Amino acid sequence: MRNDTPILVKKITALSLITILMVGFFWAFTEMPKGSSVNVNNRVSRLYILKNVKAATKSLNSGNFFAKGMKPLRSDVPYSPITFGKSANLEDGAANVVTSIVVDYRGFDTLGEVTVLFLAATGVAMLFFGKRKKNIIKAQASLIMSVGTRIAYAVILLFGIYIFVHGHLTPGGGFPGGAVIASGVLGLFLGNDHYESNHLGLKLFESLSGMAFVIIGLTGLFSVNSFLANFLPTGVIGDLYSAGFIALIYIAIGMKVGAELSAVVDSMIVDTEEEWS
Amino acid sequence: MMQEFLQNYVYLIGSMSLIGIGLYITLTDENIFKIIVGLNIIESGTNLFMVAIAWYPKAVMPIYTLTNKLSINGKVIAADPLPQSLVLTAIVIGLGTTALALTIGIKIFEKYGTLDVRKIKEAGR
Amino acid sequence: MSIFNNAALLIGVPLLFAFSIPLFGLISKQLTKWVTLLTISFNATFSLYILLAHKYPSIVVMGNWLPPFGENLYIGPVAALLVSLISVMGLLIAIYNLWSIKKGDVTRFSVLFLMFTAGASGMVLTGDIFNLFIFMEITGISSFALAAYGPEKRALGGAFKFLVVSSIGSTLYLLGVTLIYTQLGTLNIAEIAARINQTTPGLLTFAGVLIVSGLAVEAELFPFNGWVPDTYTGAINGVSAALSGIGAVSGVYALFRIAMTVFGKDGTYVSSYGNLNFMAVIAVLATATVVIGELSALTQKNVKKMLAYSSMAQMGLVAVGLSIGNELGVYGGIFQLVNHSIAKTMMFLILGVLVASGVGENIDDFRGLWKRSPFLSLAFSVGAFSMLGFPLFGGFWSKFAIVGASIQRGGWYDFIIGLVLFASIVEAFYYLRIVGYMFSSDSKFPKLKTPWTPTIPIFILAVSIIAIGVFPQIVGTFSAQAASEFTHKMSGYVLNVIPTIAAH
Amino acid sequence: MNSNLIWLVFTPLIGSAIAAILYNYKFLDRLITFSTFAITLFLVFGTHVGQTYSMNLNFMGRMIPLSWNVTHLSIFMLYISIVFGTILTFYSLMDRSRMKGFLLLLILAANNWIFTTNDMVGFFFAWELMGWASIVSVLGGRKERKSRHAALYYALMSIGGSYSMFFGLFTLWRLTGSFSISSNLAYLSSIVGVHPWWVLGIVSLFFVTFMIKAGIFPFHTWVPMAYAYAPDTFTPFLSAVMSKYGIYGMLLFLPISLMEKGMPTVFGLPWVNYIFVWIGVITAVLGTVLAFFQDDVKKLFAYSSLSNLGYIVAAISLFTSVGVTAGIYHAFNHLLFKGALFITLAAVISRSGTSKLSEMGGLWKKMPVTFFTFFIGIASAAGIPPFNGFGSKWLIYQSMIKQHLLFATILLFLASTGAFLYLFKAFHSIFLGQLSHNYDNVKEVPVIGQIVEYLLMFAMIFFGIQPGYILRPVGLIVKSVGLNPLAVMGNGYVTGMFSNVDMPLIGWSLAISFVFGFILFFISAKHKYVSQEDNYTAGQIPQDWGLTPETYQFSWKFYEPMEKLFAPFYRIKIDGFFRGLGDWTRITGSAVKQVFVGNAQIYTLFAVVGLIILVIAGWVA
Repeated sequence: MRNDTPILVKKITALSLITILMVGFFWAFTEMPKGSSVNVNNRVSRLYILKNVKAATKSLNSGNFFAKGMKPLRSDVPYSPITFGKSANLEDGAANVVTSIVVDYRGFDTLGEVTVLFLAATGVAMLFFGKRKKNIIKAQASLIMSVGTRIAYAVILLFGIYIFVHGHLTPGGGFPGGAVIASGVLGLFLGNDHYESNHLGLKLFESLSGMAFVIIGLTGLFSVNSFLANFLPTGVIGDLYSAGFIALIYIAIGMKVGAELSAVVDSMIVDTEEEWS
Repeated sequence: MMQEFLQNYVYLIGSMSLIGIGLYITLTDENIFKIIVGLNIIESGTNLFMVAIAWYPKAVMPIYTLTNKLSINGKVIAADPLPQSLVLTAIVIGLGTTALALTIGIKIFEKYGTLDVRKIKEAGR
Repeated sequence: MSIFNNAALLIGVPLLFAFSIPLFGLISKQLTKWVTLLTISFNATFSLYILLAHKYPSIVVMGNWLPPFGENLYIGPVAALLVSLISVMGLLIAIYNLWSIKKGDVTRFSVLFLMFTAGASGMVLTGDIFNLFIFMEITGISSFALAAYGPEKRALGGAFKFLVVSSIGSTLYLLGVTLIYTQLGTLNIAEIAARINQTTPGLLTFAGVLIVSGLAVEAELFPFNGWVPDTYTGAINGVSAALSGIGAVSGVYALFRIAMTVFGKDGTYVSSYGNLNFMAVIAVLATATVVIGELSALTQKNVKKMLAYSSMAQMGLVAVGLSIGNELGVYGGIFQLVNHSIAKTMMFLILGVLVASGVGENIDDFRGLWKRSPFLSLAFSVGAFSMLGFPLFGGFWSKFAIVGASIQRGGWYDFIIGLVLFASIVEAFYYLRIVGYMFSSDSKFPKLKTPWTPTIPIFILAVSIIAIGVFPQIVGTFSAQAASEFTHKMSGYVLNVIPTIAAH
Repeated sequence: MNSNLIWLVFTPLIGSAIAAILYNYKFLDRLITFSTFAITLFLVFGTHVGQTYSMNLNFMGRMIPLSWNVTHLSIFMLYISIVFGTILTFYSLMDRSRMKGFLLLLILAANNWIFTTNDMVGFFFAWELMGWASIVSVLGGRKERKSRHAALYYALMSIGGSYSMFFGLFTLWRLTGSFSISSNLAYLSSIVGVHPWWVLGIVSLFFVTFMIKAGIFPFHTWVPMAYAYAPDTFTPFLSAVMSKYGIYGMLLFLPISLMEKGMPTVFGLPWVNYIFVWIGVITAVLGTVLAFFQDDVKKLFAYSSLSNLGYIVAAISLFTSVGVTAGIYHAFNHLLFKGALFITLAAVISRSGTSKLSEMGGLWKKMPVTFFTFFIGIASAAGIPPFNGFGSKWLIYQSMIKQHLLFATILLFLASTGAFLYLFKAFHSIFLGQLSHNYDNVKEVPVIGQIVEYLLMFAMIFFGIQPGYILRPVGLIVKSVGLNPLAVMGNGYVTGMFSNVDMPLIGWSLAISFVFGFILFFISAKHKYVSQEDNYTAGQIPQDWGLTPETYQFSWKFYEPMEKLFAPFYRIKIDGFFRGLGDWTRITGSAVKQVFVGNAQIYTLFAVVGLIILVIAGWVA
């Protein structure tokens, strides 16, 4: 395959390769558990849903968790039924199990995820670094647009905050919340020809909220002796003030993601001129 | 029959088709931005695949509410929340990669003056 | 199982400072490079402390959820050695960056470089198969951005190629991880490793193929390594040094963690719970990489591109060593990894200093370099000799062990090592050609003025190559422990993470 | 446990480090090199047969024993190499060539290690060290471009050789689990009757290495290049000492052939040995034939070295008591006279500034001491009694004839005659004839050089008329490899199969005839020195018929008729094979490079194709 291969040859090659690949995939899928035979009880998620990881740990330490042949006995782990609004002081207080996994059980992943986004934003800003040119107005925004985006911005901001504050109760969380906030900023850019974001503010938000996440993690390390461990009481499941540090982390993430994506939008919209002199 | 097929294979077929389409675009289209779009489609396919393995017929959402019970007599009936959280992560990572790819694409257009992927190379290999 | 939770600082501290570097950047741009330097030096000190005070094997529990329920870091001999290697290399390149990165967005470059190092460390440390993906992406995204940094347009082309191929690779990896999750319902490497025989063979094979292909992109194995020459050539020299000295280390580590610990059978050479013996597959790919890399480098007139091809070929050699699968082979592979990392980093840094002082990248510009800059040309020769396996230089011992191991293994590995040795002769040809050019006396140009900041890392690296060559036990003791970890899957890895898994 | 053995290795290494630091101060560098050689010589005085030493090397967590063991052969080799090295480094104190002292010391360390070690790890390490240090040493020749090419060529051959040994030693390790040379040799000897082909395969892996290092027939192509373009002061070491490492290695492995009971034999020799005899003979003849026409004097003597090593290999391959004695004896003699010759050549080249025979001539008046040293050197090399080359060549012919290898013997005789021709050519072209005007201001070498030359002259005459001093230790070596040593009648006798030669007698008779010759020379008519062009024929001066000073030189087309005679030999280009291999590799490299086309899409395609191949492999498996 060379650079000057005719497009038709290329297409036929690609099609045949993809066909082979797809056949391979389907051949593999015939051995996968089918939709009706998926059993969450066989998976580690069962422990997350029933919030009995601590009990499982106890059973692991006493050597009862793994049966002969190293089969894990996940269904045998004792659990206590959880009732919304009643059960208190669970090992993890989030009503949204996805959130409890994202932030608590696998919080380290999320720290990495935040870092990835941070790095991507940093990379984007680094590549667009240079002297900022004046905004070239490509299309004049209409009056409705410019007024509407400004009004909508406040609502969108509020909605975003709502999403990440309620991350442990409802679907959503820091990332969607942050993305919603950034969409408001995008609206401002679209609606106002001479809009300039507050770079210092964005930077401060970004850095401080990121540091807050790590500091929360380090607090866990120094108080509970484990990085990213929950060091706050978990409260009653379903309350706004529950789930320990999950809300704190999601607030940090929300602010961080909002600031970061706004910064990305900013660097992509504003033209720059490189200077390497 | 049809229902069973749908339950078992529809998401898998969907995700595989997305991956195949994305791969096809990536392999044949010479425009950098279309290649990025292709990569994005592959990513969507992967994400769909991951969500698909979390779901099974009649699964409830994995969120405790007043009406939503996640387990009955010790048997969990909720959809698997772990792949969902993985998808959340994967989406964000895909977003980051895409943003960076777009940026590099813009810079390439600025410096090479072309978006043809075949022309982004130096002489003298 | 000993728990050493404070080692989470190896990830936590770089993250904290990476997030805060933009604030330091408000004070002064040049300060941010120092912040990076100090943070990585904290990492280097801490990891060397772990290595030398023998704080391993131990695990780091994240979020107070014990493995296999939560996420964990595993600090075994391999991880301890490689994290030290990565951090020390990062530290030395950071010292070089103090001098070399003056233009452009210094602040963000510092952030990306710091996270590149931390991400590679995390990739080596982590004990969770999905977390590995995250760290792969951290390393990946920071390296795309780093590779695109610089005034030259070829940097962008290289970064784009890296990005495209790497995205495909990570997608494949993710699919493979998902397939394994559907079978075992867990993401913990130790539990997967212990229970890998409870899966459906066909699906496992497919998952293994996907994962191996995905990781081979990072480990620079043919045919997944198309990005290597362009990216290494395009990036500025400090970044190329980091890519070959840090990025490739973590890539090859991840590949063999999966192939040997997850898919491996305890105490055997093979890793075949699926239908396919992945060690053999990797051996074939690695041999192809060595041969193709060396042959491509042979006629190369551009020294940087030559180093890039050579880098690829050296990673192939590392993979050949590790894929032999007996203890001596893994010993040789890890040793070669250390040697390659040190030597290639040094050579890229030297190239960077040379290019900055006006010497070109072409081999003709190296004529008579000995007269112009004796220190740099000597150091470059030291690196080249180490690559070639000159006795009294580090590379001798690793090549010795790899060849010994493959002959000890016998069978078709005799054939593989024959090809590898043929490729080594080719390698000798082009490296010695450069050395010969450097020591010829027909140069009309004046002496070079070498700034002292970048000479510190170059000097340290050159000295360490000779030190390893004279006293191979500096690395040898640790890589022997690493070899025993890699070859003994249960006692080396699984039982250190989940001690009660085989209680029955 | 004798720790002085390890100091034999470490002293040169320490000296090398110091010399490397003082590299810029050339004289200090040389002085340290010389004194380290001298110190090492003292250490060798304290070494005696039977000393052992062992230490453990931590290699991948398990201990690998490194052991040293002094045998008769090793102590002999140590003495001759270090004594010669000391003389050479003493000579190099005044020298201006770009030989690097610290590299020579590295080679010395390797030299001592190779000769005393009893484990293959140490042997291989030292072998590599020696090879690489000598490769780098070759780099500093006068003609930079050519010496670079020579070093590269040498390096590639050398690497090929060491990889071959790599394979061999690890195969042995796989079989026996031990790196010890003596126990592995014993193992090979014990199984040679059962699996002769296995043993042959393993031993030939080692022999390729040794043949490359010694420059034996199919692998001789690097020798002329490397010898000719190495620094002038390094070439003596390269030719005199370093070619003997290969011989040493062969001597280690040859005793196995005694046990080859199952092998078919030719003329009472195992066929492998028979082949090696012929390889030696071919090398000897080839070296001679190619040496005729060389215009570069160092290249000429490089081919001469080749030829002499052919003699040695032919002799030791017989593996009879006369053969081995003759081989080792000739190795010593070759070391002495070829060392002396190359040292004088270095002196001549440093004074005249050229190494082309056609540009020299008539230098004997300007450099008399060098002239006499050279004269005795070529007399030795040609095997003229009573100088030192005679006895060994004589023994070699005897050993060959005793095995009824008549044809081979005749070829060796012819080679010897040829040797006389080219040696005379060199002698005449450099020293006799008319002095070119370019060399009117040439002076004799400095005092240090003269001392060395007197010393070498003395040695060549002394060991020529007193061969017993060498034959006795050689006899011990022959005994230690399990053969009957030749009887040594006295210091002055070379004892052969058929007769004894009284060397002092020959010496005296030759000396007396020389005296007569001189008397005749002095009482004859006075002669007049004329310049080169002071000549005429039929009223024409040389310029009139188109002769320039160069073409009017004696050595211009010295053996033109013979050149035509042997022209077919010139067309056999063994190095063409290796060059072809190199070209082929380069073409393949350029083709393979096209894989990396620089298009992200195609790289993706590669990845996908790789994935598909793996999937299919998994499917099939």
